[in-house]
Amino acid sequence: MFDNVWLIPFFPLIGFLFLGLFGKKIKNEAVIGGIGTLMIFLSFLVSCGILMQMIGLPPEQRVFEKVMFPWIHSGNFKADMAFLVDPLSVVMIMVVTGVGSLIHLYSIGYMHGEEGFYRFFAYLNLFCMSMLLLVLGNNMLVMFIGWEGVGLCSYLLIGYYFHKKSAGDAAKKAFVMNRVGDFGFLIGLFTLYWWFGSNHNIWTVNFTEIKAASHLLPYGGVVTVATLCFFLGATGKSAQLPLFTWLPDAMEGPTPVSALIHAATMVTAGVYMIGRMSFVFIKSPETMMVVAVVGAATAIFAATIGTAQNDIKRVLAYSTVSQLGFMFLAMGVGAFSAGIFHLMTHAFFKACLFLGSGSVIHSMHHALHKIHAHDDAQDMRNMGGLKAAMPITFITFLVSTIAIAGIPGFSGFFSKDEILWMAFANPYHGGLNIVLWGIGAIAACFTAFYMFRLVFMTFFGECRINPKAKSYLHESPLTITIPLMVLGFLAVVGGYLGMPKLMGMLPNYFEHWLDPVFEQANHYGAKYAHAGAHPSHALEWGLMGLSVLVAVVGIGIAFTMYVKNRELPGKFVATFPALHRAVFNKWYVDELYDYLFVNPCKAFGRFLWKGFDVVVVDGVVNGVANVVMGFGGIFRFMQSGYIYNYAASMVLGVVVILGYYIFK
Amino acid sequence: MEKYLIVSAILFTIGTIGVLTRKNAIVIFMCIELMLNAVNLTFVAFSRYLGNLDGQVFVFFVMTVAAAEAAVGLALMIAFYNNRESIDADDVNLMKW
Amino acid sequence: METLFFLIITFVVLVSAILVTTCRNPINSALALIMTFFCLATYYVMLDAPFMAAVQVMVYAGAIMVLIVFTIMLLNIRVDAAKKHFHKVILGSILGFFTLVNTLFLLIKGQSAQPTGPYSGEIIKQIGHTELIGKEMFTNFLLPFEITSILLLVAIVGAVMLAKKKI
Amino acid sequence: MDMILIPVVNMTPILPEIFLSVLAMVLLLINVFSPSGKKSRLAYISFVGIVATAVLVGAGWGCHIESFSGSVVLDNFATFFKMIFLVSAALAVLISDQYMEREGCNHGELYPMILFTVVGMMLMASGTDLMTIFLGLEVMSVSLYVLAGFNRANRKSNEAGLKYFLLGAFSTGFLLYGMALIYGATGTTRIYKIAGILGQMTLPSSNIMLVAGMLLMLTGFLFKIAAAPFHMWTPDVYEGAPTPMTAFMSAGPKAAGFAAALRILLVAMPTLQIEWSQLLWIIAVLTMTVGNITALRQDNIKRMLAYSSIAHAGYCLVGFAAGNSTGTAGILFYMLSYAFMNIGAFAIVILLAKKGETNGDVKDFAGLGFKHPVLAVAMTVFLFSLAGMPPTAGFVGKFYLFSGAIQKGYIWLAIIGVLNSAASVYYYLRVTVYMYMKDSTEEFDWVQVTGPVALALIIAVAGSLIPGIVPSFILQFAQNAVRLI
Amino acid sequence: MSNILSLTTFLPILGVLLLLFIPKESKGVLRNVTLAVTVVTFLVSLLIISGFQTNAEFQFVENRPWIAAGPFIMHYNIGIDGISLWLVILTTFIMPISVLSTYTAVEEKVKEYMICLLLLETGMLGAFISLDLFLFYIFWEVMLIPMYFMIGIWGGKNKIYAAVKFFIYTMVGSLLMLVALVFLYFKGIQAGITDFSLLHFFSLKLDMATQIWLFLAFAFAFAIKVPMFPLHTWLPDAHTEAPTAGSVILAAVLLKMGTYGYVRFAMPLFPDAAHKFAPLIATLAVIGIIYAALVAMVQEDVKKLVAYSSVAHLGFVMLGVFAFNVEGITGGMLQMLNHGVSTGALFLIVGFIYERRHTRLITDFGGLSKQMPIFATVFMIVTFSSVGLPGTNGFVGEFLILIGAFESELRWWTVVATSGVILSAVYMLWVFQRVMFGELDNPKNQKLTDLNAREIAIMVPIIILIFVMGLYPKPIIDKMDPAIKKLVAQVRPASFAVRSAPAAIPAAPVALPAGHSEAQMPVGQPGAAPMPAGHSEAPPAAPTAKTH
Repeated sequence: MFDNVWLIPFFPLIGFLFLGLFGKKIKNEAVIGGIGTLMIFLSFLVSCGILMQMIGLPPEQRVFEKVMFPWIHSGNFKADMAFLVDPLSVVMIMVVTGVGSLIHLYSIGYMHGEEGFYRFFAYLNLFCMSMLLLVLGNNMLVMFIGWEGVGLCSYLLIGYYFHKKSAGDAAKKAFVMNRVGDFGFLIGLFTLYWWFGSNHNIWTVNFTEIKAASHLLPYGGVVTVATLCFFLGATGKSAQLPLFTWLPDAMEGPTPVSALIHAATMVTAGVYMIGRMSFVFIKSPETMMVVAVVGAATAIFAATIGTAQNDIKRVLAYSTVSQLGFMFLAMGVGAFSAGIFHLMTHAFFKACLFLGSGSVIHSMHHALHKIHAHDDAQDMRNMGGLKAAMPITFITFLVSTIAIAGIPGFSGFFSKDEILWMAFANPYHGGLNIVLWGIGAIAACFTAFYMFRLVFMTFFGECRINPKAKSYLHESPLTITIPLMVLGFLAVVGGYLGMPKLMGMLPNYFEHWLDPVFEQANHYGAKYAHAGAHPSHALEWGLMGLSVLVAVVGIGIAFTMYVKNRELPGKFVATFPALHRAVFNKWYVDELYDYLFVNPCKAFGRFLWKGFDVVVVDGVVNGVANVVMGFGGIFRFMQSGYIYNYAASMVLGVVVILGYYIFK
Repeated sequence: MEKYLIVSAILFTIGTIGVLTRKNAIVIFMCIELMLNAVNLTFVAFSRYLGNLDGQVFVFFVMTVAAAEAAVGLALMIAFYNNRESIDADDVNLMKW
Repeated sequence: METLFFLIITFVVLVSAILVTTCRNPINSALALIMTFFCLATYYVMLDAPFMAAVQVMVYAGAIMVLIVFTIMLLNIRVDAAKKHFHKVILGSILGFFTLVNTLFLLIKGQSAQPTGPYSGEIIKQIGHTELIGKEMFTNFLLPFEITSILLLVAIVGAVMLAKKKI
Repeated sequence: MDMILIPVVNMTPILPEIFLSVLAMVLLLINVFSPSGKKSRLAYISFVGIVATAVLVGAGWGCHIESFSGSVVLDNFATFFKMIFLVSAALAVLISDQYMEREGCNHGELYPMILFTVVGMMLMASGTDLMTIFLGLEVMSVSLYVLAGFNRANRKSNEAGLKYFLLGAFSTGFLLYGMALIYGATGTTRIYKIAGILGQMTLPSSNIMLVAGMLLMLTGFLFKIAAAPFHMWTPDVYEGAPTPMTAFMSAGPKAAGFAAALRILLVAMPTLQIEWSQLLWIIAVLTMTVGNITALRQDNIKRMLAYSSIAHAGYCLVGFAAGNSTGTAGILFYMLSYAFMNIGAFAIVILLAKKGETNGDVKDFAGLGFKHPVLAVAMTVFLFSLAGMPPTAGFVGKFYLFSGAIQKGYIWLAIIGVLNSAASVYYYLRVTVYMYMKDSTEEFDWVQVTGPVALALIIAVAGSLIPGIVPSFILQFAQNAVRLI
Repeated sequence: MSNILSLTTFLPILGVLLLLFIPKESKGVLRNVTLAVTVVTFLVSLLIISGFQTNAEFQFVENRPWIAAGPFIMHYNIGIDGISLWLVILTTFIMPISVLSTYTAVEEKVKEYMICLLLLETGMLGAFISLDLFLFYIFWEVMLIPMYFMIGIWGGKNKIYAAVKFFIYTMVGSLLMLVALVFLYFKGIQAGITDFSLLHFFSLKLDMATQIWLFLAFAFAFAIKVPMFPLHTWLPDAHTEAPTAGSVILAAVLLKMGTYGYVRFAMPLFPDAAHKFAPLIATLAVIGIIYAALVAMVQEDVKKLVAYSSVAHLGFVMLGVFAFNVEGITGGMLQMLNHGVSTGALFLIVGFIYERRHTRLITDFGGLSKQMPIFATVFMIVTFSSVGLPGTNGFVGEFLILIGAFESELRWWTVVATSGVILSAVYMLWVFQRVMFGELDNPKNQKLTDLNAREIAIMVPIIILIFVMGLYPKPIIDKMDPAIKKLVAQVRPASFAVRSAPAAIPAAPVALPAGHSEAQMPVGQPGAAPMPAGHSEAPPAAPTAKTH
């Protein structure tokens, strides 16, 4: 089965090529959607096969490399088109193909009647292929194909409604910000490659080879440089500070895209990348700290913004950013498997949330369309009381919200609590731990607050939609609800795969599964870990309780403000107008970037063009020509036409020549 | 011999100045003839001093040349005059720049 | 005696040369030029080159100057305009001055070849200048002599062609 | 009284000159008996005569015969240059007929005059006595004065003739004075003897009289070559003279000037090379620069080509300044190719002009490219050859000239040369710009290519292209020619 | 088979002769004949690939006496190695595409246009295959003429300025190179070299001062052609005014002459000087990358934008080439090919919309995706190829360049250059967005038709190449690898070995004598084993170290 790993990205590729080339001719949406979904589902089946086979192997044999064909071989540099199958990549392909299949299915219903239906599925398939390449690549370069490939698909899908300027802008912004990250990725790659090559004559970008040689890497120093660069790449892809602003804008894309790309899979690539290179990252305590701090900061920062948004998808987007922050926090504190675990659970519940919101929007949109109203179908202020009209959506949405809020028994609890605990108890960051934990806990509180705010504003209370449209609100079709139900189910049970040891009911399958991958990292980490930091079980229970408590507090506040006492938000805004404005406007980060980078760049470019290129550089060129021409004019007028002048010039020549030779 | 050379140099210079200052084409031509004569004097002086006659033969040819030039030159001037009613060198500036 | 004679001739030649370049009336210039030619002929005699003197008078003063004077008459050239071009004069004088300085300096400083030629004044007087010249011309310088024939032919044809009234 | 015994002389070296002179005289006679409308036959006869002379000259390749007690020599150097003169004369003859008929000139005397000019130039090239060279020069000059002023009815032509005459005669004064000084300093006018005498001098460059004589004489030749600052006559005379004569003047006499100067300096005065090559270095730079830069601002195409011809003299002076076999062979090659390309260019100018030499501005070429593609292509070939673009003869020539300078170590001279040639590209391109890139409503219906002009164009195009692609054989001739002097 | 290079090169000339006999009114015949000629040339050139042996030697060599006069001996000496092979193929590949692209673009003076195209092809091919310096120079200059006419006759509004500027600018550089060439030749004569053959000069050892001057002259000429900042201003003008096919050829092939010149001539002939100036050239290259990107960003004319993007791309090539290692140079070579394909394609794309709308101003467009979906797809693929998306050709070259440069001394330059990756995305995507996305609000755009069959036929081979070269560049790299290894060995002067040695041997002081021992090794001999940087262990070093 391992040998057939190439089939996993290959099926979506086929789907993409087929739909891309012939999709336009196919008029039947069911066929198009069916093909798209089938392809990714086939990949899912192959992935399952691989998972099964891998489960059957002893842990130390769970690594397999498959070289497809040599790609770039030049001088010392070698990169093949090759795949790496190990527990980590298996987790990822399962998530990608699993969630991907569901979202494909969902899209058939959601995208019904859209112009360029085939295009959507083609892009979606292409995305899946790229994402699978990303997670399956056995070297940084194949990973980078996927890395940029998903960026491309993200660009294409965000810009799906290309006739909207905002969509085009968002798409471009996403790609460019990702490119900033890619810059870091490349530099990191170069640094690592160069260091190994010039110091140890190991010229490689292959993960397994680097891993085998990773004992040669020093702690800190060049590793810090390289890993920080890689981390810059991760921040771009995973929308972390300071490169997070593209993700909320990316909500211009169709909702399934937001669910698949901007929640479940692509944005987690950064986390995956750190996990994949954990053995390098851990060698730099500085980087680990930076990762943790950035993760925590992003978590709280995005969460605050999420509290003030009215667009249902934007709230979810900030929530995603915030949750990704949690994952990075996990990575930064050395809790790699916890991070990956949260990645997985987050994929379930956030996909479910997005799809749920999509279902709501779909319904709203149809209803509004029927009455020819132009109200914003995504604005929560136009919703409310939808639970009656859309029960399935409501329930799955609620389940996922509970999961993300971190209420025990749901998947989000297990993963988030593991992260918070590790933030507190990790042996790496000393006094910073408490701060990290604190921030994480507050972010969790905010999360619970804004998520329930979302639920309350959407599904509870009286319906604020245009009354005429009210009767048209109805539950979405099966292609939409089935994925919702599956994901809702996973959002509940997914967490039991990685139950904390503490609870002791089930073994932590997930951590065991990933052990072979992160073993080495933990081993390196032990070199500089603080010994003796071994908090007691009681403390762990206590903290767990505390995190549940903050979640409940968050929910409580939301309930108070948006169900019980509706005037409160207005009062709050009236009391702190500046704060609200700042939060509502996303802390003005976009404006800051415009002011700091975008506008200066454009102005500088314009200056270079009009001021420098045309005036100075070309000015010199034309200036030389003009000076020569000017001399031409002077010489020309010396040619006066008078014989005596000509004769004088001759005599002058003779006199000067003679004089020089005679008197020299 | 040197005194002849010096005289010839002075004559040559006077001829040159004449060419540069006069505006009547015929006078200019006469000044050129003056220059040629100065050269002739040099030739003859050298010839006498060196004791070979090559220089004097040369002078003979120079005279021929002068005659030929005079013929052609004056013909040109007549042609010019026929067209322009002037023989002023300053009028010879239809073409310039 | 000879020196005195030389000085007188030199005085005359310089004055007439200057007159050539300064006379307003071209006819006067021409006459001055003829004077100069005569003086030069005198020099040639003093330099033991009587044949050259004769040719000088005949060709230059005779043929060429007649041609020039004839042309002046033919074209009925008026006196130069009263307005002098001073810049021309100044420019010409400066350049002339430097030409003179250069020439004089090089004549004085330069070394001529050693007088090794066979024809000293005595030999010339003994054999006769004309004969010697003729001999040179028809032996050593036969080719240039022949070329002059072509030159003169060219000049004649050219002059006729340019000056004839109606073609 | 002794009889003067006219010595028995070997006439071989001057056979072509004799032949041409006789031909010219015969033509003069034929002219007398030709009615005024039938002068074209003279052109054909002289063309055939020139071709025959070329055969005669060619037969002398490889000989080295001195004659007339050292007045003249037949060697490869002379032969090569004679070929250049004949080429330029042949082309000039071919393009004259149509022009003269159009301008309404009686051109019967034109062809003998051209032939006489060639005789003069040939004597300059093969003369080994200052007197021969001087008389050759005068034969050439006097004929050229006539040719420049040939179109008596045209004021510009009159003026050109007069200007050329006055300035030419003036420069003759300097040339002669130089020769007199050399005669005084060496006691002879024979080039080989001068070489011997200079060879015995311990330090010839310290003898001011000698150096000054050389310089003054050189200025005379530089005048003929049209080198700055003795170039000022060139544009005016070239503009005014009848176009075929301009073409002829730009190619033949220039080459003759080089021939004489090269022979005198290389044969007689190699010991003074430091002096003259220093001088020529500067003059080359001046000439190229003044020529090119002024040409940039010209609108009249004849005048532009005149300035360009000054610049080309400058390029040749680069090779001259180098004074080595590469550079001098370069001059030979270049003058030959220049004859083809420049006369070719003038031929096009002739075809395009209307009666009275109007329509001679660069802008009058507008639209020619697609109305008369063949003419335009030919013009383009000439212009690119003049600009020194491969694969034309102009390029190879320049390559050798500048290589000579580089070989000699005059890197900066070569650099200035190439920069100049880059600047020159502008004004050559300008013509192509008008021909191909500007539209015009002009139909060019008056343009008609007669047989002789067509033949001239074919020869000129071939001569500008073939030596650029396979230059070897001509270059070897040129090398041979300079090796033996 | 032995004359196949000559055949390829001069087939277009035969085509010209053929065209001369076709009346100029029958435009269709003229076009088809030209297309046929270029296609045949391309097919013939494919034979070259099949016959090409993968080794470092020059192959298909023809060596005939040509000029021998005075001190000069020139040969008609041609041949290709791995470096020139692909450039030849690129040229023959681009030509049919360019011809096809002019079927409707050029309606006037078709015959002359086709003749220019064919002459240009011969010039370009000749320059790539010449092994004789003089022959190279001839072809190098000959190329200018048809290109000049193409810009000048069939160009846009400001065509004359652009054409003349292009011509003279290039001419200045190449003439200085000519001087250097001759100087080099005379140096060679002193060393016993008797002709202009490039291979002989590879073994010529020059002192540093000479090398510097000669290198500067060569580098100047090539830098103009590349074009490198600040000698680039002719390019936007030329590109903007040139007709589509002209721009395509200019971008795809002519600019490569400059970089090829560095690789083939300037570097191996003057290795020490090349090393000395590597930082300077790298600096200019990097400035070019950033500068051109910034300027491209704010352009209003699509074509000008693409032109500036060329400057940036060629900056990458220069950076890679001056890394002096296999990766960098391979990357540079690949990037040359890539740039030829993708920027050529971009110009074709601009040509398509220009033909339809007769404007190139970005503001005149918007929302074209709706009207022209196939065009949008094609444009997008090419855009991303130009941006260097992995999986497309643009990535492979750019990546190898960067990694090669990073390995070399040019580490910090590389870091700056890598940021060009961001900027390229900015300007390319921005223009794509403004042209293709948004509302289709301009009424003139609403009547636009999508690509027709001919236009698709033009783009399909390019798109296939984009992906093939991006995903499986191995055949290309393999063919040029031996030649590049040889080149790296050639351009590796003794002084450089000293500097790179410390990296290889941990004990730094030991390395110095090691360098000395290598200094005596004959540099740049064809047979010298290629030694990757960092491999220069010198066993005798250790005992020497003990004496210290």
